[in-house]
Parts: sequence; structure tokens; C-alpha cells
Amino acid sequence: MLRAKPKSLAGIGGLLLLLGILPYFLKYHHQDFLIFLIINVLVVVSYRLVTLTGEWSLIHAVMMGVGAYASAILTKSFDLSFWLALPLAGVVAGASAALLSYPLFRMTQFYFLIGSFAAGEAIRLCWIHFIYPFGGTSGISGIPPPELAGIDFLDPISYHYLVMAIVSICLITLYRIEKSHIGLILHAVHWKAPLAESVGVNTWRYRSLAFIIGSFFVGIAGTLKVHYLGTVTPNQFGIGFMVFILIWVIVGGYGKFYGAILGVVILSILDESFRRFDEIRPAIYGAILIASIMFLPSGLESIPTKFRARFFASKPAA
Amino acid sequence: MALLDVKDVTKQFGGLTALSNVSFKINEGEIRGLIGPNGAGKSTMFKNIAGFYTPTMGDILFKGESIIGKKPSEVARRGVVRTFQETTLFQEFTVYQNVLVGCHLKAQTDIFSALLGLDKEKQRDAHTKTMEVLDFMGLTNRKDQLGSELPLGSQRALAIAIALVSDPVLLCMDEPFAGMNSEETNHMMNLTRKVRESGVTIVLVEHDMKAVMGLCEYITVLNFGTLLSEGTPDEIRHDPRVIEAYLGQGAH
Amino acid sequence: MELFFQSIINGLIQSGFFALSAVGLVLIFGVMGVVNFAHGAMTMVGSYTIWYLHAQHGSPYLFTLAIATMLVMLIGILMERFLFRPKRDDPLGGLICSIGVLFILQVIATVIGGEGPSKQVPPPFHGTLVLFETLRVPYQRIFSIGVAVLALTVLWFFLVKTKLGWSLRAVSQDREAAALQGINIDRTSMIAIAVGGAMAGLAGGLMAPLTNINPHMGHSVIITAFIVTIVGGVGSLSGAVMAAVLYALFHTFVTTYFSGTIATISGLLIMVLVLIVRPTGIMGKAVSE
Amino acid sequence: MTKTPTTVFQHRFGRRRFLGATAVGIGAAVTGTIPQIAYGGSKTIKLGMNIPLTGDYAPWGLPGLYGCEIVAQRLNASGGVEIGGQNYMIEMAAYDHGYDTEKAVQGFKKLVFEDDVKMVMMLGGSTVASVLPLSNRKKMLTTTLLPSDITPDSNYLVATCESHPLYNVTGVEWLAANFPNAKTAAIVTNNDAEYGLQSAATYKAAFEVEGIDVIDVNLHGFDVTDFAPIVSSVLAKKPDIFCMATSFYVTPLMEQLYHQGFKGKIISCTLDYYDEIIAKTSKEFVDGTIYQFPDFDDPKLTEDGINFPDPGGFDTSFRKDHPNDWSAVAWEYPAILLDWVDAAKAAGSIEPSDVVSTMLSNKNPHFVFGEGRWWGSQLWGLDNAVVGRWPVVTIVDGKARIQEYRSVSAWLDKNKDVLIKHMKALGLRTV
Repeated sequence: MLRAKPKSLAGIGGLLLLLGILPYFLKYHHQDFLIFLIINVLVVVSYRLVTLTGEWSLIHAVMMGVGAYASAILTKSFDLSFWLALPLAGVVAGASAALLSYPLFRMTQFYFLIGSFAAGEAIRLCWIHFIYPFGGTSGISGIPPPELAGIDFLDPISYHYLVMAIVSICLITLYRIEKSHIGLILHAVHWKAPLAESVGVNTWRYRSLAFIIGSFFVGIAGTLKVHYLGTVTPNQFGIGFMVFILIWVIVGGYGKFYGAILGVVILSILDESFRRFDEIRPAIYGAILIASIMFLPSGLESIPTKFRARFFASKPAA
Repeated sequence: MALLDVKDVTKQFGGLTALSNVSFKINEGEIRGLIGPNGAGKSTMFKNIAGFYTPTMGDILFKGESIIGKKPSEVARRGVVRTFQETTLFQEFTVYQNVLVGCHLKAQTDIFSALLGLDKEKQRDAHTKTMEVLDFMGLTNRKDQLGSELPLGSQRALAIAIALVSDPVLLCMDEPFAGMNSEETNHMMNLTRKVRESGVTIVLVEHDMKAVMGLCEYITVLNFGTLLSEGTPDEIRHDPRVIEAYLGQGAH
Repeated sequence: MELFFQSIINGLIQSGFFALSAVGLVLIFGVMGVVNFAHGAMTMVGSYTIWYLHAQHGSPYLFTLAIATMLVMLIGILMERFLFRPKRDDPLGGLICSIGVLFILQVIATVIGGEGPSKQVPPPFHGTLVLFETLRVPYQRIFSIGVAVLALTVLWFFLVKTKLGWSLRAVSQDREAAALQGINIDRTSMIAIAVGGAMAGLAGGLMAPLTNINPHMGHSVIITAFIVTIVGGVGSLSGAVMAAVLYALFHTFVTTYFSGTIATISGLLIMVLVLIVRPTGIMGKAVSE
Repeated sequence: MTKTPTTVFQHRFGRRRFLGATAVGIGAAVTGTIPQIAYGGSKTIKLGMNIPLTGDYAPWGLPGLYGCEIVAQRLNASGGVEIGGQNYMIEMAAYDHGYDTEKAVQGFKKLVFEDDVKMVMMLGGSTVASVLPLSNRKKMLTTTLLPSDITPDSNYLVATCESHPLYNVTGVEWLAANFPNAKTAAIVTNNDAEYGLQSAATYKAAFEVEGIDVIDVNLHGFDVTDFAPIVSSVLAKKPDIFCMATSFYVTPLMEQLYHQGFKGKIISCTLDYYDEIIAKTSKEFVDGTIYQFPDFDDPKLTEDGINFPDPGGFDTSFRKDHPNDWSAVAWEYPAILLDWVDAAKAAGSIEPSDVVSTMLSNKNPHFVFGEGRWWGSQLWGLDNAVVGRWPVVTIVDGKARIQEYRSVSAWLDKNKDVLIKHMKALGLRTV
């Protein structure tokens, strides 16, 4: 029950069409850039689902890694087909999240933030330390690309379509979850946990549910990434990447479904265009980050609302 | 058999004792007032009943089953639902959504049914129920406003609606009249009666004597964490211990 | 057996750095409620100052150490004034801002230090104190631990004996209550981050001659600081110092007898455990209803 | 004399390990602008370098780029190189992957598909593994410094210069020959399958062959900030020889050895930036340390059979342009560049596949230290790595000096089974 207006449906259709033809106008490494960008869209949207209950985790990047490592090992060591490994990787990530939610959701707020950070860092160090089966710092290489009717998925364009298809499916799913009763309760848990409890909502269950769903989808994202790269290494999923997820979601805004997407797309393209100032790019990022927190606390997504409020004198969004 | 049976409940925080050996019973269908001067332990008792605190000693039986040590959600599941002091509701949700959350026990679903739309039945029922309650509380015309945009009276009404829609057997109302003018108070009193007529037993913790005396058949008075007195409004009104307790408090 | 004693010495020396970097984090979180992700980078700035002024341009070590301390203190004060103060009611916002600062500091370090290998600072104090043939302490490390202990003692006196220190502790106990008692929150926050920054800068300055200096050296510092803070009890300085010593010894011994990575992993797990069992840490006050 | 591009690099290249993990960073592609001498119809060939110019691994990338530019400049200045009757100028196209596999793939594509390079030089390890499928598919000549990257089907991957870590056996041979009473050794290295474990296994084999007991192998992670505990625990076992197998942390380890009063022999793969080490410890302490990478002003590099023109001059101009950047790889990538020129001339073609086949079919390939041969099938599945003689270097009076050359290939003929045994024992890939 996608409760979207036909107008926005048309918009989405147009967007998909654009994405569909775009790669033909791009250079090689920009085609790759686009593929990773689409994957990162799934990363941020799944992360936003986790944050719906108001808990900010620092383990999402590692969960992506869990999925990535899972499918790498499944396809390489147990030579499972990519098409089986993809959902399984998601399940592994989700299951790990389920296990972790027992210790982690005994904490909230700052404690949860730090707790999730510590748990993630511990997992990452395990990948580094246990050379069997994780391959240590060098990770696992030679991960096979997907196989389907002789399509060559090493070729960016065909992989682009694969990623587009899978990510769209995931996004629709996530959207429907948020629009369903579950989504409503997740928000309720965020805004007033005690009130929700008082009408029979088991807040712990919904916090971990969000965490599990989010991890499942980011696990899928991880799989998509490493089956294109052919390698998986621990530092792909370090605190560095986690920080970027945070930045994308926060700069984009996490109130609306599209906020995080705005964030990742705009910032990634900015970053790409700052290539010339290579050395100072992180600083530019840092500045953007601070500026948006200071002057645009509810993210890029709030700009259209503000705009409307300013020029069409409709009532500003709460 | 009493609907709610509070047996020798004692609650301590670290050193100090908020409640000591309080016992009382509440019968099906009554409106019970739970009153007392500030710091008498009303709210503490209230939280114990609703599962937000666990008594240090003693027991609380609901329909003959102990409900202590149960999570609030679990207690709610069994039919004991509370409202909050002040106006606790989802400011960011529309009135409709607020009440829909109240429907959780009916509408809750798992991801797969949610995705495959297998829970359509449920959700439709929840919707119908929600609309009923909105109508019942006279909020239908405001259903698309945000919680934060409602006037005080309606916010209280909404708070009750949220509780009511979850089909409580026992509804615990925490100072529903606080800060209301007499007209709002009257409106709220009528609503409360309506709720009771719909078959819900009600406990209300309240300062506003006028409202309590007007609403309740039977009143329980706490003082310094102990049971001071019980009786009909008239008995209470003339009970010297009660008067003394309130005077000692600098009567309001 | 000698190894055992050598390890104790190694551990105690480490604990100095751990404590210095952790107390800053604790103060800042305790008083301002902000998780300062830039804290590791602040120690990095301290180290870079030593490298740049002392190793590259030959300004005297002790003098440069003071400069480093004050520079980082200044950075802290600026952060408080222009970032954390406006974001006081939004801890997440504060955290994100500190990440932004972290990026910027790292870039500045890169610009100043240039690319290539980690920087090295020749130790100002050469030579080694030989207790036994198998039990030795480099003078540089003796100096560092000495300064660290001194700094912590001064801090302790400041917090326990002075009015300001008292107000700092009051705020970290309960900000509202303190505010009601007429304590100026802006001022205390400023002092907290100034002291925290100074400690971080000092730690960096002391570390400089003993470690590889690069813009990312702060990463392991911040992890350690987190562990120490949580284990010691958020908002408890004595807890932090105690935890620093314990964790340093623990880490050193596990590294000596097993492996460094195992040491860090188990450290993180201990931290998670503490978070679960006693979120208030070994010395933290229990939160009341 | 036009300004060399390298000065541009210094401020162009930023560290991006913190950014390293993000997919949005695609590394800076930078093309060395070599002064073009007007010359009768000379074309330009681009040779690619897909290496770390930033981050922790930069010391094993950036100096190589600097070196290649010096060599390319010299070749161009001398009129370029003539291949198949056509004269070419050589231009380096560098891409910084910051030792991130993701960017390594993108860099490879950028260089091959957009810059149209004829060879891609790489450092090795996971970054090479991640580009192997592309290298095979595009038949692109790709070089590595780690022959352990070679797989049974990596037909276009060659290691023509450094046969890491096989050359370490020469150091151990020399040590055993010159210090017969050193009988026990302890190995310390970072716990990774690309560098640390490979050389740990090699050293274990070499020591076993010389009858030296390895009494401790200490594998540490990359998160170590304080090496005191590690050195203490190793020294407690009282080894005669302290062996650093490709440690990324030679400097702090040496410092601890100095402070904890180690008196025995020290042997290491590399001793990059040894002047800094001396500054941190003392000349007396560092003197006598054995390793494998000469400075290029070394007299022993001027004797016959060395396939590197004017090493002394190269050393001088490198240190003039980049005073603090000399490292083990400073001359290795240039050496590979020269190997390529030789092979391309022989092939009379610049097409990567032709050059590879010419290289591999050459019984005694062009190799920086003189005679060498193709080897590797017994260990990795293909004979795509050149092994030959290799210098044993020690610090003499605060300066790196080649003691003598010893033959890696001879050692392998005698002892490859011992090596394979130890590789397997550490769980490393062997065919």
C-alpha cells in the first residue's frame, strides 16, 4: 500500500529513467562512483530506520561488513551462488543484530552510542586478528561476481542495473515498513517511550526490531559492494565510513524518508567535485558538517518546507 | 472478588519509604478517587499499579493475578492502562495517529504481514476503532491536527482517548483535571462518566477536590505513604483525620 | 619474573597517558554532556606542535610542551564557545560538531606535516635508567610519567580544594541543581573544556617523542579514552584515573603475554560488559529514580 | 629546466585514511608533466602507477613515483626510447589508492580506460588482488612488489624487481656466515598475510637452514601504540638475533631495543629512514644492523652487471628533490620501469600483452642486480617472479653499505621445500 500520490510516483519514475540512462554518459570511474552511490543510498536509508526509535548507533558500518564478509565466505568457501548468498548475508547481519540487541538495548542514548561503537570496533578487530577465516588486514579477495544468463557483471553498466534493481526493491520495502503500523510504533517509541509502554508497546522489542531490519538491509548493501569490488577488507567498514553515514543522514535530515538520500547524493557529488582540493577535502566535509548542524539542524530536507513557509505563507512544519 | 486488590504494598527508594503497608480494593465498575496531600504517595501507588514501579514488599492482584514485576506493556496487555500527569501525548503525531498508537494491542503485526498486506483486516479494525473513540471523545473534527496544536482540554481528552482505545479494564487517570478551568473541568467530568458507563473501571489520582467529590462513589485517602482513610465523599468530607491532614498541609 | 616487573613498569608508564587523555574526556562529558570525538585529535595536535616547533625548528622541549598545552587548551575554549555552547541542549549535535572539528584538525596536521611517513621526534632526554640488567626505564618515559602524575595531582587539588573545582564537580553531578544554586554554567563549561584540552595537549606533547606521529594517531587514543571513561564511570574523575591505571596494566600484560589486538578486543568487551552491568562504571554514582 | 611536477604533488596529495573507507573518495589521478623536448615525431607513452601516495602505506608508494619521474626525465632528456622503429617519450600517470581496495579498482580502470597506460605498477597485496580480474580481462601488464600476489591464472601479473620476501634469505645466510655464534632468533612482525606472515615464514625457513633456532615469533596488530611490552616479552626469551620481518614499525621497535638494552644482532627487511632511528637511539646502536635495501650512492652498485644506469647520480638528484623521502621503493619502481623499456624494445611493441610475453619468454630477464631468472610455480602457480642475486646491506658508521650479493635462486634450488613447509605452517597460500 504505497500511499504515494501519482505526482510523486511520476517523479520517482522519472528519476529511475534518468538513473537508467545516466551510465552511458559517464566515464568509467564515474560509472563506478554511481554504483557505489546507489549502494550508499541503501546504507543511509537502512540506517535511518535504525534511528527512527531515537537511538543513534555507531555499528551500522560494521553490520554492512558482517553482510559483506558473510557473502564473501559463503560464495568463496562454500561456493554458493551470489543469488543465494545475497539474502543469506542479510540474514546473517540481521541475526548478529538480534544477538547484539540483548546487550546493546539494555543501554540508551549516550551509553548505547558508545556501546555500539565498542561492539562494532571489537567485531572489526576480530576480522583483523583471525586471519582464518577473515583474512586479516588483507581481507578476502577473488570474490566472484554474480552469474546470470551469461551477463558479464564485471562490466559497470550491467552491474549498475543489478544494483539499481535490488536497491529499489529494498527501498520500497523499507518505505512500506515505515508506513506500516510498525513504522508508526517506531516513531511512537522515539517520541514518548513511556506513553507507548502504557498502551502495551514493548519498547525493547521495537528498538531491536528496527536494529535488526536496518542491519539486514545494510548487510545486503555490503554484499552488493564487495561482489563488485571482488575484495573485502576490515578498514572498508571502520569508524571512518560510519562517520560518513552519520554525516550523510544528519546533513540530509532524518525526519523524512528522502532526507538521508538527499544527504548522501548531494554530499557525494560535492565531494567528487572537490577532487581538485584533494588534501583539504576532509576539512571541507567537516566545515559542511558543522555548518549544517549550526544553521540547518533539521537537515537539507527542511529547505523545501522552509521555502514554502517563506513564500507561500503556509504553516511551517513542526 | 475485587477487580484490583492492593495488599500491604510498601515501596522504598534507597532509604526513604514512599509507601508502607498500603492495602485497598477496587471493585468492577466504580470510579475510585485516590487522594491525599502532596507527598502522600498517590503517584507512587499509581505507578506501582501501572507497572512503572515494582513494590519493595506486598502484592497487587488484578483479576486475582499478581501483576507486580511485570513490564508496563505487559500490565497494559492485561487491561490496566494509565494516563499521565500533564499532557503526555505524541506532540508530533496527528490526533488520529495518536489514537492509532493506542490501538497497538489490536493492530500489532509482523513485518511480513505488514509487507504482504496480510494485516489489512487488523488495520481496518484498528481504523474503525480509532474513529469510534475519536467520535466518543468528541475529537473527530480535530483528527488531522497535530497533538501539539490542540487546546489543553482536547489534549487531555486525547490522552484519555489513547488509553481508552487500548480497551482498558481498569483506567488509571493521573490528575486529569490539573490546570483546567471550571468549564473544561465539567466537560472532562462528563467524559469520565461516559467512559465509566462504557464499562471501564476508573481510578483517578487528583488534587481537585470538587472534581473528585463530584465524580467518585468511594475515595481512598493516603497520607505520608500510609492509608489514612476510606469512604464515600460525605464520610471523607467530614473525617477529622482527613481535614487535619489537609489543614496541616496548609489547606488547598 | 623480571618480565613481570618490566611489564608493571611499562604498564604504569602507559597509564599516565591513558589517564591524561581520559580525564579530559570525562570532564568535558561530565560538565557539558558532550562526547568530544575530537579529543584524540586534540592530543594529536599536541604531538604535532612538539614535532613542528621542537623537532623541526629547535625550540626547547619544555617550552614547546607548555605551548602545546596552551594551544590545545585554546582550541578547546574556541570549540566550547562557538560549537558546544549553542548546542548545549543537543548532545548529538555537539558530538557531530566535534567530528567536524576532528576532520579539520587532521587536515591542518596534514598540511603542516606534509605527506609521507609518520613523524618522529628525537627524545630530548636520552639514555636509560638501568635498575637491573633486565629492568630498564628510559629517562624520557620517567619524565613523561612524572609530568603526568604532577598534572593529575594539580588537577585533583584544583577540583577538591578550590571553589571553581567545586562548582565543576557540582555541575557534573547535576547540572540543573547546580544552575539553581547560581553556578554559571557557561563559565564552568569553559573551564572544563579548557582543563580537558590542556590535559589532552599535554598528553600529546609527552607522547610525541615516544610514538609515531601522524594525523590519525588520535584514533587509538580516543578508543582508549572511551574505554577508560566508561569503565571508570562517566563523570567520575577518580574513577577515570583508577580505570586508566588498571586498564593500562591489563593492556600491557595481555599484550606482553598474548597479543596487542587481543588486548584491545578484550578491553572493548570489558567496556561493553560494564555498560550492561553497571552503566555508571566502577566509581560512577548510581542514577536515582 | 621546467619545474618538476613532484613539487605539485607535495601539496596535492592529502591523507585520506579517515576518508579511506568511503566510497565517495576516488583518489586523485595525477599525471606527471614531463618536459617535452621537441624531437622528430616522438610520441608519448603513459605508464601507470596505481599505488598509495597517501596514508600509512605512502612510504612504499610516493618515493617510487618520485624515482620513476627522475628516471623518465633522464630517458626523455636523452631523446626518449625507441621501440619498434618509433621514438617515444615516457610519461608517468599516477593514481593514489591510499591502500584501499575500492580505490585500487577504480584507479586501475581510470589508468587503463581513460589514460590508456601500457603498464600498471602496483605495490601489492589486497590492492593487487582486487584488480587481477581486470588485469586478466584487459591483458594489462601489471607489476607487483609482492610475488605472493601471483596466482595460477594471473597471467599478466609479474614481479620483475623485488621478490618480497624471498630476498631475506640472503641476509640470514650472510649473518650466519659472519656471526657463527648467534644461535637463537626471535621474529617480530605485524600479523598480516601480505607482508608480515610472508616474511616471517621466509625468515623461519632461512634460520632453519642455517641451524638457528627460532625461539619466539611475535605477531602484533596494526593498532599497537606502545612497543615496550612487545619488546620486553621477546627479550625475556633472550634471543641472540632480533628479526623484524617487514615490520611497519621498525623505528619504534629499534627505539625499544635500544632502551631495553638489547646487545645481540638485529636483522630486518627494511630500515627506512634509518637516520631518524639513529637520532632516536645512537649511531653505535644502529651500526651493524643487517637489512636488504641499499642507498644508491653505494660503491658496490657501480660494478658490472648492475642494470641501473648511474645509480649514484640517481641517488643524488632524488635526495636533492626529495630530501626526506628515500625509502626501499625509491629505486624499485624505477627498476621495473627500466625492465619494461628493455622488454618493450625487445618486443618491438608497446602493447602490454606483447611486452608480457617477451618478458616471460626471456630466459635471463632484465633484472636490476644482474642475472636473474623466472621462478614461482612451485610456490604460487606461475613462474612470474624474477629471482636473482640480492644485496645484503648493513649500517656502517651511520651509513647504509652493501656487504655482498648473495643468490636467492641458488638458495631456492636447495631449500624451497623448507620454505613451502613454513609457508603452509603459517596458513599462507601455496599451490
